[in-house]
Formats: sequence, structure tokens, C-alpha cells
Amino acid sequence: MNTGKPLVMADGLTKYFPLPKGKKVHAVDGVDLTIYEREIVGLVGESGSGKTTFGKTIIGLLPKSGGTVSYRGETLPQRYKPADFRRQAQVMQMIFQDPYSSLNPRMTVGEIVGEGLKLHAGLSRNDTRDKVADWLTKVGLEPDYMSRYPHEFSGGQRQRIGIARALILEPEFVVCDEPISALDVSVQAQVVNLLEELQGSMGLTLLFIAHDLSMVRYISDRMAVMYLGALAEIGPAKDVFFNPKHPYTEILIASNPEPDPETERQRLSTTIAGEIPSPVDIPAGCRFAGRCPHAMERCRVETPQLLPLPENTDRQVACHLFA
Amino acid sequence: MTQQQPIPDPAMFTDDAFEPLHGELRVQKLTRPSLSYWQDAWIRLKANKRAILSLYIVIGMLLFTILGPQVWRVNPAEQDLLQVSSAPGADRSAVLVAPYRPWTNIPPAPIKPGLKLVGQATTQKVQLIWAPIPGAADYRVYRDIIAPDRQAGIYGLPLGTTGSASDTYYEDLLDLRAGTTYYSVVAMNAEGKDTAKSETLKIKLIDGITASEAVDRGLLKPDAIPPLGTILQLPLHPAGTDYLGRDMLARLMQGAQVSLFIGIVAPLLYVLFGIGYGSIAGFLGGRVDQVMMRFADFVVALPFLLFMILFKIGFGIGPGESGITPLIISMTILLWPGTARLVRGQILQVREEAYVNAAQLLGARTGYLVWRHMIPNTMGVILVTLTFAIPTAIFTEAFLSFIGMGVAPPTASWGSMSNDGIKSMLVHPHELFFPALMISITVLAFNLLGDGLRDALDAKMRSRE
Amino acid sequence: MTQNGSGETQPPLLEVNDLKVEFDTYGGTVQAVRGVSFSIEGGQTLAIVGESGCGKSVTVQTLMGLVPMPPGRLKSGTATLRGENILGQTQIGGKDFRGSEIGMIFQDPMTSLNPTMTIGRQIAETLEVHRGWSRKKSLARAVELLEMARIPEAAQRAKQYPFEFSGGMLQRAMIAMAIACEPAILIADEPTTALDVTIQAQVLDLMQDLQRDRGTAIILITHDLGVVARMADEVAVMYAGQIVERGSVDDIFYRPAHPYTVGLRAAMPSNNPAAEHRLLPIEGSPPDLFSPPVGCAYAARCPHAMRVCNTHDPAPFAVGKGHFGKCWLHHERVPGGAQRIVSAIAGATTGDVVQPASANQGDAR
Amino acid sequence: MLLYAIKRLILGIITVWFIATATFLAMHAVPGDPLSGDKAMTAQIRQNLEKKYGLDKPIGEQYLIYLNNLAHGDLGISYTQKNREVNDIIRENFPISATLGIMAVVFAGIGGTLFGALTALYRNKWPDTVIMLAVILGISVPSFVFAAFSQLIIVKINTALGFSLLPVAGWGTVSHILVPSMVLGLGTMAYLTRLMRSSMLEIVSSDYIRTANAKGLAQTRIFTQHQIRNAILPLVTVLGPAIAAITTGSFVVELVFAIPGLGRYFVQAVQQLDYTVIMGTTVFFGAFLVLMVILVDLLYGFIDPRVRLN
Repeated sequence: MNTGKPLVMADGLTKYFPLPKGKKVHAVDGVDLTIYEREIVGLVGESGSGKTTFGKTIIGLLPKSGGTVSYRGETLPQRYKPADFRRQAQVMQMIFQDPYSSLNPRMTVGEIVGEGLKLHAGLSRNDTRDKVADWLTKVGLEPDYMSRYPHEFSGGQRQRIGIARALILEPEFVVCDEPISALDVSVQAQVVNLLEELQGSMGLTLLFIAHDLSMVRYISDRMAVMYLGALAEIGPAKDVFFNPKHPYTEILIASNPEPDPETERQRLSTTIAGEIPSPVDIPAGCRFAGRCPHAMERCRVETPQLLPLPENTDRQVACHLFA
Repeated sequence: MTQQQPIPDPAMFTDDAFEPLHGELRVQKLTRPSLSYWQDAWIRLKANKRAILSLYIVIGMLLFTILGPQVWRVNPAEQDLLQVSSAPGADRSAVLVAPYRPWTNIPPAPIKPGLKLVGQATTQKVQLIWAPIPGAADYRVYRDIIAPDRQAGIYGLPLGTTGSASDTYYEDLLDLRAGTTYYSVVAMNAEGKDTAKSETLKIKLIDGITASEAVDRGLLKPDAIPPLGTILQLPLHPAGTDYLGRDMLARLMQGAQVSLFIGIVAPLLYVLFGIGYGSIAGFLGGRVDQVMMRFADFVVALPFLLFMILFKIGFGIGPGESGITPLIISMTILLWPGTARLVRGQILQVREEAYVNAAQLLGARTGYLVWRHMIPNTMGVILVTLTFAIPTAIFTEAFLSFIGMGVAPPTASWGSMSNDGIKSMLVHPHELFFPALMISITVLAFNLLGDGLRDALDAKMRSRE
Repeated sequence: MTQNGSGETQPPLLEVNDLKVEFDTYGGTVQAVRGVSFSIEGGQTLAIVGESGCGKSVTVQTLMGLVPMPPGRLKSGTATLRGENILGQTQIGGKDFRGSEIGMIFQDPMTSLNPTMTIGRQIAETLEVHRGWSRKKSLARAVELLEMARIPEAAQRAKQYPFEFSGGMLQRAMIAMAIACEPAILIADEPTTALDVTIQAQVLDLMQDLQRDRGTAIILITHDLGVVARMADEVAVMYAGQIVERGSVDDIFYRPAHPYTVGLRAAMPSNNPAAEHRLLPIEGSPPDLFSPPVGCAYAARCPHAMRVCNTHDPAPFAVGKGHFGKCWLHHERVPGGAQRIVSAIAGATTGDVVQPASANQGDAR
Repeated sequence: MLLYAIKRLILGIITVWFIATATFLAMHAVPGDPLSGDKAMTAQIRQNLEKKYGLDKPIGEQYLIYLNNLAHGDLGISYTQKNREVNDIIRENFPISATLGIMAVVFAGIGGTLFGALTALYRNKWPDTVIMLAVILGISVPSFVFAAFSQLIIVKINTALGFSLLPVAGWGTVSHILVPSMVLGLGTMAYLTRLMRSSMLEIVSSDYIRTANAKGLAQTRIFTQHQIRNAILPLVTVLGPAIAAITTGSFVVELVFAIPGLGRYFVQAVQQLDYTVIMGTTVFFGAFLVLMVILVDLLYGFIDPRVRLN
């Protein structure tokens, strides 16, 4: 399945946010994840699961509280300085969720897209211009939009600008932090298709963070499910979606309404009680035990490890039911 | 369903109406002219009539301050003793009188009861004579500028007594001012107390000027002296004069220089300091930020006015100093925390914006981040803060000068002029009215301009206040 | 129209006709709702589906008298509740129908409840106002309602403030509040958009159960076709201030009569292995409602657009019982037009795609 | 909540210490000293006095003595008024300032809330226009001008009536408080009105008011039960600074209306360079304001459940 070489590896990656009185938010709590060359890994989870924090920590926007991230075997800094970002800029980039706050309202589209070139390539003014125009065309915008300001564009167009900015330095690895959550359905498809196309043509590796299960299933090669700061399950996207193993994944997918009335009529009641607990007080044992319909005594005591399934080593599940 | 609209008659369509437009999708292109943030803000500001009017007022005030003294070339320190505390538009005529000589040829007392004027009543002298009041042991003469209240026995300023029942005349030379004046003569009893018997005379005093005085003031040439009794026109004071006879308009201009200088320089200094302090705290974050902001909290907790005064004395005002510098320094020391907090908040907020993260990921250095991303995005807020800081500073100066802790005399500021004016407010309201009006208009203009700027620059800020 | 036993025609529970709403803004007049008509019967769920800015929220908020006027303006239309006019007024027979006859819940439960009033009081308030009950009786009922909304420890919870609730619980409390006076209609304006899927499932379940128990009609505003498929009996698809297609849920999903409906479906991934297809985005963006186009508002984005679409606004063509599509393809002079509409999805699944003129059709797969 | 109060109190004490230190330093930077005014003083007497007031000791020691006295609540003895303790001066004059201040705060608070609510209710109609015009004036006209003109008006009214309806200046009866406190509170009232208006307008378009409408509540009920209560919250937060502004603002009003309050006393002491009175008054005012801000914060916590329960 994973024919490529490991590109980015998170090893026991942990991110706490300190709170007063010595408490802390366990946003990401010891996540191991290997991302291979030229694959799209989808990361799903509910709000508060820590998926965005994971993305920001991996790329260095947040200092790590524990664990390491390595890129092609080389360990990345624990806390980034501007020089570290500089070194990394042509390798890793990020596409942000909110197409409104991710573009500086005081800069023109040309300045925004060309920022990376200005900071790195040392191109002449004209070359920069040409390259920016080229990239605007690539993401489906008119080159003469260069002198316009972000507020003149729709959400989808803004997201294209954000994509052009992130890709103009031709990185290898891109973290897409909920790039479509703020967009309308018809526009989501535009952006997803664009990302897919660019991924193919540039040989990008993507970490695609989203809460839309269907979209993640559609775009990803592999899919990871996050719950309360830890991975519950990971495996080939279709396998995980159509044959979930972890009870949480199962419920998550069963709760995902299908745009198909017939399927919905046949759906049994899928609700689980309760909500995702606060990441401040992580329950002992399995994080999901409190809401799990199959919880056993062991689950409340012993934290399950993310282990490969015996019958399918492509898939890993953190659940005592499969250990 | 009620959704049965008639399908249009097919005849109304052309033959090719139903031909597909294969792929001829009309892509909507942006055609509107592109506007930068500042251009957009300027258009919005221009649409705000109040703000634009205020802008004109502010510009007008600056012109008044800078160009005014070039146009109205009157020395603000010069005293026109003939026109002390004269209201604008007051009668500027003065009558040419002979030099003063003591009153010797006192006419006999009139037979009819009541006060009588001897000669012309001018600001040089007023001579009164009256019929003896029966039972009076002595007379006390009073002067007032409002009608006396006989029931209450209030007649105004007691000028003196005549000394005996037989002396029924009085000459008033004391600090005479042009205008309506009431003279009262009250009969006194043997114990020296006022009795209820009195006479009052209302007269209109006019300015009296001797020939030599007129020559001194350049109103007359020494070789062409007109006869006594000629009416002369005294110099013009469009806004009147103050209690020392100084030209109010010239003083208002001088005061404007001081008030606006303090009002603009002090906020500029403390806003700049606040920006520096706040952005350092916000950018460094963590413990440094905590300590810095705690210190700012302490400074905020200082009772502002008390410390203003303390610092003012602390810095001291030597002889010949205006007291402007200590005022500006004290304001800067005490007022920066507000801006610092605001800027810090803004920096913290902008620092979390995704576009700053994006620039970080592109390898931007700290200086670039601050200059390209943070400053432009906090500029609006800073500008608005500055606009609102100016009226506060003008107010503070006026306030301190008013309680006598501001600029030192003879330097005039609108505040110190108000302080002078309030003492004679009941008699000469213009001495308070003009400086107070200047303060109010300027502060009003800056406030409205600030409102307009805030609305134009950032709609999000509208709810804050 | 429904018939009762005696053969008299009963007016529908709620009927809206030719509703037009405009807004005066800084930049001009926005024609937010441009002639919307629909009706709903008791016990039914009508889903109004569309993308942001299509006017779906404005439509229901106008019915509820929640659109501030000005800047809003009611240009035309009628709306009747059991035959009595409710448009432009908030009362029927001297009593406010809002909260008593029609309940409503909103998208963001966190901001939709008064932060300084306890949840119990906010629910009880409705009962006090509409039923004239005492404070004590109303509070007791509020606790029962919270229990009904599956809020654990309802008695304690009733004494808490909104910030002490989670988003999902708040939305359930909102539902409890909206149905406190047992209204005939519950309007849910994007009730689960701010919630996670598992919480969404809880809320949708609750709504369905309450509907089953009480026969409440539900008007569900949403942009999520999955939620529509799960909840709706009837569906109205809105685009650019108009209803472009209306029909039963099966009509909409299996016999779509408007290219936009098809476009929406094709832009979403299907998890039905049999209907697996490439995503087909709808290119472009919705028209500016400052100056809506003369013809069909969708024409600029429609792969089947014809000359007439740019010049004439299509009429609602009836294509089945209670099913219409506002599209010229149904005109008699377009043979096989209706088939063209459906072919988009079929094309996507088979790979024989009706080409949308797209700048980026890179085939990554 | 209790913990929070204690925390705030400790922070308050530190703040007072900071104020005291700043006062001490500022006062010692003053050129000249309080004894130099009295010319007829022999060197011997001067030395005795310096000794008595500790002025001969090094500044560090003076500071410690000063802090120690302060901790015992002893603010020292007036230099210029023989044998008068600063504590006595405050005890005599502060109640007057406090009465005036409280009246002004009450006046500003009630007026601000009322007018602010009114403007929001009649948004863009004539009551709004009229009140907002007055507010802009209230913010832009200095308080001494108001004070002076209100005196002028009182004089005119008294003259017109032929008897004294209101006293022009002075202190003693209820009628003496009325006009000065109104003048004192005017600026703050204008500020609060503005704040209340924007707060009300923000709430009018808030989601929960929409919910209240959707529940079919009557407009009066929405106004009283939902709108005003939430709109007042931001007003409470600025009450602390407002009290501070009013307290120090009373200098002018006390001066113009010849009210024997602490503010007037302070100005007098400054003119006479009466060290201990200046320092004592400053620290006292400072402590008072810090206490007020703490009380207001606690009050806010009590009103807003989000703060109270967290």
C-alpha cells in the first residue's frame, strides 16, 4: 500500500496548553503518524479533538511539548525560530481554514501570492510578477487580479489565493487545515479538485485536516481518526470509512448523514450519548470509554495502544476489542 | 400547491431560443475599480458630513493658530487701560476731557430730593451732589453695575462716607469703567449704621481720555488737538479685552498655540511610547509581557490628576519658564498605559491571524512581520486612539491651568484664560466665554473626527467605546 | 390542499405566496427573496436547502417578523397560518403566534440564548407569556421539557446559565424552549451547522422523535443535503432568492428537475459505492442580488444553458405530482431536456461527463 | 469568588504601595522645601523642625519611616498648619467630597442608563438626536465651564425670582449639593450615555434578542428582561474609572462652588508645598480609588453569572 518513502514522521507528538493552577489542555497527546511521499492523509475528528493543533505543531507554528517530528529522517526543531521557518519554507507549507483571516487585508493579491518569492527566490520584480501571474492562472484566477485586495473576492477565490501563496515556493509537504470548512458545497468541490490536481501534477504530500468525513474519504489515500488528542484509528481511507473498526469511528461514520434518502431510511438510530469530554481532564484508560457502547472494565484502566490489525497491517486501531 | 403560474406563450420566443449555449458560461469578472484600505476609508470618511465638518474645523483652528498672529498683529501682552474688560462690540468711543484737577468749586446742594450729576460722567471722574436727606447723620456712597436691592439693603461697592451730614457731595475716582453704573447714597444714623433712606442714580459712564493720553496712544497727533468734548474712537478689540485690558483675540491666538501644542505633542509622545511599550510586550509575550503589563496596571491605578500635579511640582517651573515642558512630560509619564494596552491587545490579536502564520511559514523575519503585517493592521486603531487622545490632552491642560497648576503666567492658554475669566464671569462673561468656546469647539471637532475615523477605518470597532 | 371529512377544503397549515423581500444597504438594494411560495401540512418536514446567501433564512425570518424593517422591506407576498394572515404582523387574534403557534430554533445556540438568564427561566418565560402560567408552574414545566429534550439532571440544569452548557445541550434546550407551548410548526434555521456530526445526530434524532410524538410540522433550513435526505418529506431547493425546485425528498434526490439540484449533488462525494463519481464543482459563484440577472439566475453557471435562459426567467414547470422545476429544459420545445438534467450525475459515475466549462479539470485520479 | 476577592485585595495593597512610593519620590524631587517659605526662621528653629519632621535623615530612611507610619495609618502632621494631623484634615474634609462624589456617580449612573436606553429605543428619531447632541456637548465642554455657567444661571434665576432659590456657592444644606453634583457628574453621564447606547444597539441585533422575538415576547418585556440587563454590564465595568474621574474632577467643582472638600484642600496644600498633606491626600485618594475599582469588579462578578461562576 504505502510504496513511497516516509516523508514526515510524528513520534509521540504532544502539545499541551498550560492553564492557570497547573492544569493543562491536552490538545495533542502522544500521536505517532507517518506520512509517506506523495500521499494524502486525511485527519478527521470532532471539534476539540486536537486535529488543527496537530497540524500546526507538525509544521512548527506551535512549539512541541513532547515527542518529535522528523522530515526525511531529520528531526525538526522543538521550537521554531524565524531562521528555522526560513530553512523549511521551500519544503513545508500550510493552507489555512478561514479564507478571510488568512489573507492580509492591507496587501494586494500580488503581494500576498508573491510574498514567498520576495522572501526567498531573489527574483527580479518582473520575474516575480510573471510567476505570480502564472500561479494565479494555475489556481483559476485572472492574472490581472494581482493589484486587487482580498476583500474583493469570494470565499472560494480567496482560498485559491491562499493555495497559490502556499504552493508558489513548490513545497513537498502541505498541511491543509480545514481548507473547505468555511466554503459552500459547490465551491468546496472547486477547491478540492484544485488541490487534487495540484497534488497530482506537483507530486505533493498532503495532510488534509477536515471534519467532513465524506470529503476526507473522497480525497485521502489514508484516513486517520482523532479523538481527544489521540489517534483512534488509521488506515486506507475506503477501508476505514466503509469498514470502521474503532467504536468511535463506527459511530462517527454512522452519524454522518448520506445525501441519499433511501440509505437514510434504512439507517438505524445511530446516536451515542454524551459529548467529547474536556481535554483538560483526560479520563484514565481509553479516552472513549465513557461514551463507548462496548466499553469493558479494562478500557477504564488501561490505555489502548495504536496497533496494527492482525488481518490487515495497513490498518491500526487503538482499541482493546482488537488487541 | 399554489405554484401554478402560466407558462409563457411559446410565440414570444425566437426560433433559436432553445439552442444550447455550449460552454458559453458567462464568467463574472471583477470590473469594479480596486480600492485599498485607506482609499476605502477615505471615501467612507468623506461620506460622513460631521467628520468632514470637524476636519475643516480642525484645519481652521490650526490656521487660526499659525496664520492668525500674522493677520491680527496685536501684541497679546499690551494693556489697553482705557478698555479694560470691554466686551466685543462695546462702545469704543471716548470723550476728550481736560486733565484732572481736584474738585474745588462745589455747587450748592439741590433743593429737590435725589442725586444729581455735576459735569460729564466719564471714566476720569464722576461728581455727585444731592439734597440733604432728613435725619441723616452722615452719608455712605455706593456704586454698582446692577440695580441695587433697596429692600435688602444691597447697593454694591461702598465707596466711602462724606464725613458729615452737611457734606452732600461726592467725587468718585476709583477704578471707573465705561457702562451703566448705579450710584446710591444711603443716609447713616448717628451710630454709623445705614438707614433705610437712600437715593439712587443710574448713569451711563463713558470713557474719558485726556489729550496727552490720546497722543500717547496714537489716537491724536500732537499738532492737531480737537476741542474738549470731541468723541474719539479707541482701538478695536474684536473679541474684547481681558481684565488687564489685553486684546482677547491676540491672546486667544497665543493661547491656541499653547493649548494645541500641548494637545498635539503630548498625545503624540505618549501614544508613540505606548505603541513601543505595547508592541514589545505583545510581541515578546510570556513572562515579560506579564511583568510589563502589570507595571502598566500600576501606572493606570495612579490617581491621574493628583500625580499630574505632583509631577508638575516635581519638575518645577523656574522663573521665566512657561510650564509647558513639565506638563507634556507629566502627561507622557501618566497616560501611556492606555495606548500600550490597546496596542498590545491588537498585536496579540494580529499575531494569531492566519496571515501572520502564513508569513512566518514563508520564512519572514520578525522585523518584516511587524512592518508588513502587524503595523499596517493596527494603524487604524492607533490613528483613532491618537485622534481621541488629542481632546483628552487639551482638556487636561485646560483643567490644570484652570486650577492654577498648568502653564505659568504670563503665558496664556485657553485653560488659564478661562481661569482668569471665571473671576469676573458675572460682569464680563466674554472673558470666560471665548476661551471656553475655543476649548469646546476644538475638543468637539476632534471627538467627532475621531468618531468618523473609527467608523471609516474599522466597522468592528464601532461597538466598542 | 387537504379535504376534511365534510368535504370542505381546509386551508394548508402554513401557506406562503410570492414572498419578496429587499434590503437597503450601503451599496444599493439587495433583492434577497424574489418570489418564494410554498406550503406545509401538519406532521410534515419541509427542508429548504440552498447555499449561503440564497435567501432561505431571510424567508423564514420574514415569516416570523424577525427581519428588521428597515433596512428590510416586504415587497410583496402573502403568508397564512390556517388561513389567517401572518405576514407583516406578529399576532393572530390579539395573540402573538410566535412561540405559541410557530416555534423557532437557530444556528448558533451559544449566542441565541440570553447569557444572563438561567435556561429554566428562558424556557419558562414562553409559558408565562403565552399560557399565563405562574412562574413556579412554568419552571416546573421547563424542567419536564428539558427532560424531554434528554438533558440529564434537568432540575439542576434548569438553574444553570447558557455558558455552563455545551453546544449540543444548548441546542436541545433551544428545542425544548421552542416547543414549550406545543406549536404546530417548528422552524429550525440551520440547527446543526455549528455542531459536530455525533451531536448533530443527537439533535436530529430529538427533532424526529418530537415530531413523531406531537405531529409538529418542521421547516428545516439547511445547506447539507445529507441532513435533508435524513429528515425531509418535502424539499424546496433555493437559489438566488427563488425556489428553483420543489418536490418530495425522493423526487429531489432521484428525479431532480433542475440543473442546480443536480449540480449540488454532483459537487458532493457520494459514499454509495455504486454511485461513486468524481466531484463536479459548479463553476463560478451565485449572482449578485443587487442586480439579479434578467433570465434564469443559474444560467451563467448552468452546463445546459440555452439562449432563452439569458433572456427569460423560467416558469415553474410541473414535472410530477407536487414536483416542479424552474427550468426551461422542461419546455415542450426542448425534446429530451429533462433527461439532460439527470445525465450529469449518471455521466459522472460512468466517466462520461457533461463538461462544465472549467478552468481546472485536472484529473488527479 | 472569595479567593478572587482576596487576590484582588492583595493586588490592591501592592498598588497602594506603588502609589505611596511614587508619591514619595515625586515629592522629594520638588525643588525647595516646605520650610523655606517661612523667612523669619532662625537656623536653630529650622534645624529643630527638620529634626521633628525627619527631613535631616537620608532619603532611604525617610522612606522607611514614611512607609512604617503609613502602615500604621499615620499620615503625618501638616507642615503649615501647626499641630494638625493629616488624618484629621481628611476626616473633616473627605466626607464632603465623598457626598458630592456619590451624588455625582448616582446622577451620572442613572442618567447615563436612562438616556442611553432612550436613545437606543428611539434610534435615529428626534429623542436620539437631541440626547446625542447633548452628549457630544457634555463630552466636549470642560466641567469648569459648566460649573461657571450653572452659577451664572443660578444668579440669573435668583435675580429674576427676587429671592434665592438655590445657593450660588458654599456647603451645608441639601440645596448646596444639587447643582455641583450635577455639574460634576455631567461628563461621566455623557460618557455612560454613549456607552449605554452602543451597548443597547449591539444587543438589539444580537441573536438572543432575535430568539426572544421568536418566542413572541412583548417588546416591553424584551426591553426590560433581556436588553437592559445585558446592556448595563459594560457600564458597570467602567464604573471604577468613572468614580476615579469624578473624584479627581471634584477639584474644579469644589473650587468654583467654594465647597470645603478634600480636593480644594489638596490644591491649597500644593500651593503651600505642604509635603505631608499632599502625600497623605494622594495616598488616601489612591487607596480609595483602588478600593472602589475592586468593589466595582466584585459587583460586576456578582451581576454577570459568567464571571460569578467561573
